[in-house]
Amino acid sequence: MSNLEFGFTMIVVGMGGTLAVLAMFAVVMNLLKKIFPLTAEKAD
Amino acid sequence: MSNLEFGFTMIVVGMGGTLAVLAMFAVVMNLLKKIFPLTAEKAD
Amino acid sequence: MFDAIVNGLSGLGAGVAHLHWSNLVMLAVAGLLLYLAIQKDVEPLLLVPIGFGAILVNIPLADLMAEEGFLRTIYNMGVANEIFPLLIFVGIGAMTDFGPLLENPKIFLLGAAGQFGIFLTLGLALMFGFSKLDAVAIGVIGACDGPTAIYVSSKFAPHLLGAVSVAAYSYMSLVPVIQPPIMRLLTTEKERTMSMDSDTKPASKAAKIAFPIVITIVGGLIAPKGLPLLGTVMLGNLMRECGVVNRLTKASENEIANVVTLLLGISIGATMDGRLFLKGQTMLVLSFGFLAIILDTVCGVLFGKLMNLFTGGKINPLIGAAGISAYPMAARVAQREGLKYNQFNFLLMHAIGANTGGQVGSVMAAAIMLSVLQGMGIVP
Amino acid sequence: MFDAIVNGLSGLGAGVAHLHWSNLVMLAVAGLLLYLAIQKDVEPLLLVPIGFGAILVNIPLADLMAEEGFLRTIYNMGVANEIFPLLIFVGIGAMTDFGPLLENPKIFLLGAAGQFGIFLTLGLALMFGFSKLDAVAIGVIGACDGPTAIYVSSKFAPHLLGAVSVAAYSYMSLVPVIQPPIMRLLTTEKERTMSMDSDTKPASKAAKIAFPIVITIVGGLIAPKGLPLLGTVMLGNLMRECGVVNRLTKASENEIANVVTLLLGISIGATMDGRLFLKGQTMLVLSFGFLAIILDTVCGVLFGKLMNLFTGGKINPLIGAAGISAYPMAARVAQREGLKYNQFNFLLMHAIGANTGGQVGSVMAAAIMLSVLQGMGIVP
Repeated sequence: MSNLEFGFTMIVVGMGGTLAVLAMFAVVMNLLKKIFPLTAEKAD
Repeated sequence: MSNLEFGFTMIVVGMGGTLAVLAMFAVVMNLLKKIFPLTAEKAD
Repeated sequence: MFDAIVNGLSGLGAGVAHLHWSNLVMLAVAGLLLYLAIQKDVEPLLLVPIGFGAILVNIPLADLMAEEGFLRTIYNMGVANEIFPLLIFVGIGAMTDFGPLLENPKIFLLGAAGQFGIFLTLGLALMFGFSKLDAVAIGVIGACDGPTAIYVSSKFAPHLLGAVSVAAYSYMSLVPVIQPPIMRLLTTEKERTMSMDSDTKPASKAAKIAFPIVITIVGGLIAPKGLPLLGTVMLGNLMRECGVVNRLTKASENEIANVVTLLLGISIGATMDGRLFLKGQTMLVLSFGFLAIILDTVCGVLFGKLMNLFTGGKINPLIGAAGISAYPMAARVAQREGLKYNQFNFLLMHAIGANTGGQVGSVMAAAIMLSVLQGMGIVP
Repeated sequence: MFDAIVNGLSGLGAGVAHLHWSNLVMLAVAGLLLYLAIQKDVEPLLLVPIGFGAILVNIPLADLMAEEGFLRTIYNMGVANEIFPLLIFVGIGAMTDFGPLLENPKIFLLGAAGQFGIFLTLGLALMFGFSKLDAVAIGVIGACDGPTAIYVSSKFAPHLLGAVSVAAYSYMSLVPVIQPPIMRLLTTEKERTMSMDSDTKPASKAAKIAFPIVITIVGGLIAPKGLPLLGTVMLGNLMRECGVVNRLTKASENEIANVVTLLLGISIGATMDGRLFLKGQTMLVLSFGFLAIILDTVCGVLFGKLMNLFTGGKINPLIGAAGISAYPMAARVAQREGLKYNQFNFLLMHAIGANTGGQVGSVMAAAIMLSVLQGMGIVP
């Protein structure tokens, strides 16, 4: 693979991938907050 | 050595050996208490 | 160009595609271990790292236990060469006070009886078709002592290390649940209410210092193959009792023990790759381990009754249950049961004597097992 | 006899005779690093050992990095196998509170934008003729995170390890100097004075415990090759949040982190042998690294503006600059800049959220890079 092609791929997949994964993490975190809400804590 | 023979040996030697060694340790400890009695301590 | 991007993307998500059902089961098992540790306080110092290690090793394609994986590196650093459990033993020796045992040395015998489950279970495992060395590793769960179990199984049956360690640590914390019914079943009300006199003579400081040295030499000469275990416990104890190396004693109890516990825990978790761990064998190992601890307790209590008979009523058989190594849980159980039937019954010091005797007992039982294996020519 | 004495004496002082000009330059560089660390407080915990390691390795004939040299031994112990940076990550995870991030999860996106400099710099380095793996190692300086940079460069471009690490750590402490002008240039006065509301809901303890576990599994499945980095940070964080293994958490933050930082530092310094280090290439690496951090900041702030637009004015773009991983410097910079333009503007918690998001972001960026490299077949 040429360096140009490699660099382009890395920029697209890398930036896009990081953004996508962290967006997914944000969704996961919102889910976690729904599943384990703050009020449930006191019931423990 | 067959597994049967091995198992039997282990049970006899293992249990007997552990008991014998710990009995010996008990004797050793009684000896230690004789050799280093509590009163000798104050002389230290 | 498009191909390159597709290839690149194929690197992401390949993990999901390679998920094996056994990985999913193990992620659930790891979650259970973490739940037990965090919510139920079951040996958290070990089970949190073990559970997390089990998560890591069940993510496909990460290859953390492959030749150059970082979990393999840690495993090779201290589990493959058995250094980690031995270093933990130095810390255990440094934390153990053999004073109550030295006060009443005959209690030492209870520490032997509490190990009988090891050998009985070993025999049973052989009957169920396990190989000799696998049976040894299974039996050693009955030592009810984490480092001993890890040492023996990592040496002779590394493929069982995960199951044996998890069994050893989780059953150890189940001792307060497992033991009481057995204790009640095997003793009469009269036996349980027995008081034990405390007119025994405490040991001098010199005797306490001489103890680890002499035991190391005598025990080492009898069962040389177990000297790593016995020697490290006794080194820690010597440092504790001699009183002149507090820096080293503290380091053994804290810095060394903490660092090693963390690394040991994740290494053990790392052996729990679903594809290797989920076998009928593993369930059998866990069941036999449970049995071993029951047998330990049965033998301990029965031996306590026997000693009670021979000493003319000087031994409360309840403390026989403390002869297993699980320290200090087993001693606390004996004390609590004694109090239930006689509120003026303070068995704790005697039970702690039996319990520390059980610690030495479990080490010596393993040592004897190793030396006998060598004597028979089964291991080099 | 006389000859023998002369020969013997020739052993002393041979070092001076073998001094290469590059060694002298590096001794000066080492002096500069020590000056920055000691006088200017630039990451002293790393730069003091690095500087001293660089002195040691530039003494001719000592051969400390030869096959059996002691610096080589330390290097092989933990840098060659990447264990040191991973152990430091356990400590970082144990010190990081992801609470502010959990309060406002959308801030996580800023942690992604703050990594864009990695990939843009990688592309630039390729255009300047660097090989693929060298470009990867140069780009990763933009992760602005020491252990990640060390892990990636020691794995793929060990000959650049010294330059990459020194760049990563020194630029990290230059963040308070590099970022503010960029932040002012890219934002309007109105944007900078914006307050952010804090009516977000804090996360429960259970959510905080679940966070490291779930992120490890999800992130690991997506980018398995980065699991060593992600898994160790999250292990540390799980130990912190679960609250039942304080001994291990403390050991990770203190004993382990301190010992490893010292050994890691001198090992990195030891890669700075003048004959290998002083190349035009090294200067390019240092320049590209600087650029990477500028690009991170630019992308972070611009992305902050974008988010501000989409959320209808709920995000102050200044906290976008905190999306880079340099923790907690970047968060403090954002807070300080915000206060300059509006003295009632408390951006700190939001900035810390973005900053911890940047820590996870830098790890995930590296993880994605590694997995994509593997997907493309560039690394096995």
